[in-house]
Amino acid sequence: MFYRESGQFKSSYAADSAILTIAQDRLFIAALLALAFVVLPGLGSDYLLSGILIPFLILSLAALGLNILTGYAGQLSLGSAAFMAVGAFATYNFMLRLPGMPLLLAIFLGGLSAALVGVAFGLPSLRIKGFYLAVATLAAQFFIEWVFTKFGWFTNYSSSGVITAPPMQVFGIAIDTPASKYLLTLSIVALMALAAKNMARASIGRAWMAIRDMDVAAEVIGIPMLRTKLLAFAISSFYCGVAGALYAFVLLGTVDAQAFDLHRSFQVLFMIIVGGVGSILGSFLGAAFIVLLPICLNLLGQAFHGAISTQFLANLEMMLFGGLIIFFLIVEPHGLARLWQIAKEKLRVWPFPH
Amino acid sequence: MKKSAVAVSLALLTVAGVAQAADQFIPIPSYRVGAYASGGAKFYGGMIDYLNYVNLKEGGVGGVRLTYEECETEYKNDRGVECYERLKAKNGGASAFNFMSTGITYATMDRAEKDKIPLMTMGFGRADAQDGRAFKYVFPLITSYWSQATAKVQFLGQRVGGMDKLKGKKIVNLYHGSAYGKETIPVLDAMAKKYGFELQHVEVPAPGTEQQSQWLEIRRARPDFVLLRSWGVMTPAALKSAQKVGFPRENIVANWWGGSEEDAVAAGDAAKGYIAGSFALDGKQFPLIQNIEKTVYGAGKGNLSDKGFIGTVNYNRGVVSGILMVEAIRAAQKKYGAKTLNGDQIRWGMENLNIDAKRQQDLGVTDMFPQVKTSCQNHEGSGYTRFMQWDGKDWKPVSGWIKADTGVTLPLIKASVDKYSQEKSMKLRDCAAEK
Amino acid sequence: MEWQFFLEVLVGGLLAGVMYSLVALGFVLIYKASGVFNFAQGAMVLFAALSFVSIQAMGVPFWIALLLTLALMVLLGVGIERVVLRPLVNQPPITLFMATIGLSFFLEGLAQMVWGTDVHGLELGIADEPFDVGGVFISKFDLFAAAVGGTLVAALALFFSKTKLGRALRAVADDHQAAMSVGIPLKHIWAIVWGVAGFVALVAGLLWGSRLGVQFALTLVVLKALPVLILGGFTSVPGAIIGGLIIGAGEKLAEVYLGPFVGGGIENWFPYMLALLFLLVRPEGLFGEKHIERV
Amino acid sequence: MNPHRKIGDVILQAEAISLSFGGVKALTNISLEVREHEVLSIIGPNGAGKSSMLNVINGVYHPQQGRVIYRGEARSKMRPHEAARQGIARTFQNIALFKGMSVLDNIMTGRNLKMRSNFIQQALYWGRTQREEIANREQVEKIIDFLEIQHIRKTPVGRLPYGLQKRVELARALAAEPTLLLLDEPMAGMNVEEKQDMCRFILDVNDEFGTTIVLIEHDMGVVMDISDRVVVLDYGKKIGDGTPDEIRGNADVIAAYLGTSH
Repeated sequence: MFYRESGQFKSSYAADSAILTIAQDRLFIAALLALAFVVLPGLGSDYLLSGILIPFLILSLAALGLNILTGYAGQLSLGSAAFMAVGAFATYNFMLRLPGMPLLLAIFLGGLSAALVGVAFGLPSLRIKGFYLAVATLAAQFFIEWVFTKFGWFTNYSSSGVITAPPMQVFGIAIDTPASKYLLTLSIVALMALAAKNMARASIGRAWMAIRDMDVAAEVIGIPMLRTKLLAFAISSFYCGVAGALYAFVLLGTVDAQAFDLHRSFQVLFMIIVGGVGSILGSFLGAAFIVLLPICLNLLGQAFHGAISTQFLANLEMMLFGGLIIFFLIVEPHGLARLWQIAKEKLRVWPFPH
Repeated sequence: MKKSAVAVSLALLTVAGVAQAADQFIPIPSYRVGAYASGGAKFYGGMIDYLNYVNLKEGGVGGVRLTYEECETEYKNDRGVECYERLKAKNGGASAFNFMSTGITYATMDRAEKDKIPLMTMGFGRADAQDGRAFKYVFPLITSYWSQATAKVQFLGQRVGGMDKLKGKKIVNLYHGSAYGKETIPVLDAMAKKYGFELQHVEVPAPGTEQQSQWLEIRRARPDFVLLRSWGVMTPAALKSAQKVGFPRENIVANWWGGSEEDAVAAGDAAKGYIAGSFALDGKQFPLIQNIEKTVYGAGKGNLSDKGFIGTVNYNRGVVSGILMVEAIRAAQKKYGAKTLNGDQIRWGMENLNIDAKRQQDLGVTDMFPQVKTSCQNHEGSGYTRFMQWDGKDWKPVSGWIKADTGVTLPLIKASVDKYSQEKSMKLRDCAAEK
Repeated sequence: MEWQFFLEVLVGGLLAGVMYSLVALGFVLIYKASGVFNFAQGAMVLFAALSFVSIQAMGVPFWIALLLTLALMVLLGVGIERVVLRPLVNQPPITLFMATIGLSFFLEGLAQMVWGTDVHGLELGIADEPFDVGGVFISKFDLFAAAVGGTLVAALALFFSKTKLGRALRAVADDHQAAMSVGIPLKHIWAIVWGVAGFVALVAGLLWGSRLGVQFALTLVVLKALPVLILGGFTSVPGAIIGGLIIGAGEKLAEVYLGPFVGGGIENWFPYMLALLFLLVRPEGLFGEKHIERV
Repeated sequence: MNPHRKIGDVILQAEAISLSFGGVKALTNISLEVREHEVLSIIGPNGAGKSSMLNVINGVYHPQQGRVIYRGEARSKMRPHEAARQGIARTFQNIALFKGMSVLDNIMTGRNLKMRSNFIQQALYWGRTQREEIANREQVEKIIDFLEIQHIRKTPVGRLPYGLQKRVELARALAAEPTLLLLDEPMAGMNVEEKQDMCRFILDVNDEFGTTIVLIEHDMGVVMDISDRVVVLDYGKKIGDGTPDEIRGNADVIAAYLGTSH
């Protein structure tokens, strides 16, 4: 009833290709942004900000990166965490070795380094496809992890192989409270999400999807395979690299290469599959699902504290987590983003059933 | 639905209200699922049992009841951070965290410093953190990785009949291919230089399920001893591979991560004779352990799902962790009074621990772990390690408590602390001024 | 002396490769018949091994415990088909892949909930003392494992090529319609394949379990199987074994002879790089079916 | 008559093309010419090598022997996207639309070559990118009007019936504003009405835009109606080349179509 597009006419192609074409959607997003940027930093507890929202946002960014590569360009990758690691370690070294380098520039350069490495490991994608490529990206995962563990230079010869974030500031503002860290993360993630959405609806996005859906036809229509695929690898890795830098600097502060192990790569992959392959929104929904669900289950489990053995509960949580993934896939194989879309379509015609 | 939710929260509130008199909250960031669950379940079981024991026996510490809440970390850094944030301000504020994970400890160090909550890294974590001037809120109590590494070499010295006999001997350091595994390389190098033995580092790629090539290399190198710096599944895999190439297990010495029943049992017969370091002895011979079984399990409040695990290595480690936690609270109460204390006050308590022989006897844990005396600068408080041998069924001590070679560790700690404080652009605490 | 050492590394690598093949085989079976990349294979290995030792710990004799576990694994296979796969039939491969990831969480939780988190030792009664063949040490246990692996592969290869059911299974991979025309309902075939994969998981679980102890880390052996899988091709049973031999020997030789130049510890990524280089030449793997694109 | 209809010079020459797949010969020593503005049909029984010929022309396959000269330039090993850049567009025998995208996006993809903004500009979606998107959208809307598919603009192509999908594929090819358009069985599987529509579109394209068209078709009636010239292939060999009338009288062709081999 309230969610209607009747009476909202688009009078230009620009309006028709806008990100949000319905006024109610624009209102909703505006409210969400206001909540995220204004209300939460003021009212959110430390736990909410740095225990839940910051990791959620950072992993959303990584999922976004992988979604560009896998969801849009159709190149399955199991090496996202490796590119996150490159971003983190590169950022650390830029800040360490070039004193006075601004944090944002260092993060940007970190992302760029990840992009370069991504391109190198993207080259085989020209010949190798599908699960073969996925397993081949594992080469990147293990190799990069090994490099950062093996060569002390990357960690400034730290005896324990960890890198530690120096004091951080952006435009003279110290980034040292949960709220300031949250705002920094949120700003970067929001801007990069917007950029991703823009690319997705412009010619590069169409080129990626074309290659994903039918590579031969895409090439025949004039899309250069090599450049388009490598661009997807580069941009995807850039996103992952920035996410990695934020993960190391803003979320943890001190990190070793094992924080970016294969499990992290899988975690990011779960996010986009559960959230929705080829959907910007899906990256966020998936990250929310994968990050928040175990926490919710654990909190729920605590309610039974004392009544049931903690051992039993902890394993039950894990089973439920797996079971829910399967359940959601059966309900909607195209991910949570599609569910959201269906819900919106239903809402549009509500209260009529069709 | 809503109604029942309200009812539940009301019930929870009243329960909390009853216990409100004065509580001291101890967060339990446990791991009971996943790869390390077998150790985690016993360790945190032991810790929780000790807290309950203190509550049942003495009604808490100085009349202040101990409360706790668990949070599942799955041994993952991000989950650990979430648990830290979840529990740090609960129920009047967290006393101290013991994550039993180097990774999570690193990930929460900055936060703990800011929130003024101590991190107990008993036996693990950052070795240089024993310098309390740089790491005010980190406590690698009893023994750090570096201390253990020097103790291992000294133990080998005892085996060959004196440190001077190590000269010319060949030792392989077989380490886990990770930051954790590489951590003791500089210390061992320094020991090799000091005592003139030949040292070869061999890396096992993580997680260490396959060690064929490494052990073939070892067989070719024909070392006198292998120092094992292992982790999880790497331990049994190493022992099995050693058997395969015919390397005597009694010449393999691991650090304490390889020294629980889980590590040895998994390797079956291949583990017989193998030696590992320890900072908390296993067994039920200690009066305290017997009392816990009687009191806590007698009251039906035991945390373990299987009573049979009482007295296992990991269980006893958990109890020791509980003891150190409670003793820190006691010490802090002496200074600040018997009331709910905040993390910074507990930190003071942890910096002023003094668990001497007398105290150990009172607690009923004589010789279960070395005496601990901490200070502002010394957050380790002991540095002793003891070595145990697996006889196929049980761990048997084969050495006394061996003190760390501080002549080797201290300069390394100093160098590392200097670099750390420089990277963080921070100033060291002045311990003399804090008295 | 040096050639002896070389031989030892080579033989050790080949035998280790067979152990990898055992795990890879489970993947191949399921991928071949249902096009599913079964991420839960590691969890199945853990589940099988843990069930076996736990049943044995109750005092059940070896062979009966083995049969009971086998029954359990087949039951599990049927259950997976019924609850997870059937509702997802005709979904894109990535969705099915994700479903198996969910499955692996479920199985890992289930295994530890039912049988506990404790680590168990497992002795198959083959003492792992080395064999001395002219100065070259060969592990008895590894020989035994290789024999088991070889038998299994031979049996499966025969099964696929000689029996009606096996041919039907092969047909499923190519064409679901064709399989139906053989007269075996698709769902039965899937249940059977998952059951057989469960059996392979049990064998792998027992052999790996007696090597590493039966514990959660058994799920990690999958990492060793993946490069074998790429190299051998996702759909080839002999490919799994040949791939295993190449990867096993390749990684050990590389670790011993190339490792020292870069500081060692290269065994984790080397097999993947090897497989990657290999794929650049043959994108469909050693024995994978070549896919010619037609437009 | 429309001035464009006047058939011009040869723009594409295939010279002695031979192509085989692992020993199986698909094309043997085939030469043919395509003239500007003409409609050339390639016919022949199944497996005659018709699609292979199109694939050789736009670089999907690379022949083992022979060469293709396009606008006076001989090329070897040209990639399909380079062919597209030179103004060759095509449709496929088995529809090759981008299934995950809407009709509009599919057709917009045909305009990708016309867009010059780089990915950074696109990420900002400002200035050039926005101007380009709108300008190209206008062009695409013209094609949508032309092919009468306005009502399905926002529909995902996977949900469309076969006939409409074929039309969308044609739209995508037209969006590239090709000088040479290759159509692989554009009317296969259509009913009579749909075929009539499609014939009309093809002739209109040829008329209005002066586009040269090479098409493969099985329906002889259609072929004879709309073609300026017809090339006949059989077992990878050329057996006829001429106007529809000439082909109708060609003995080899009659034998191939009516002969005992089929």
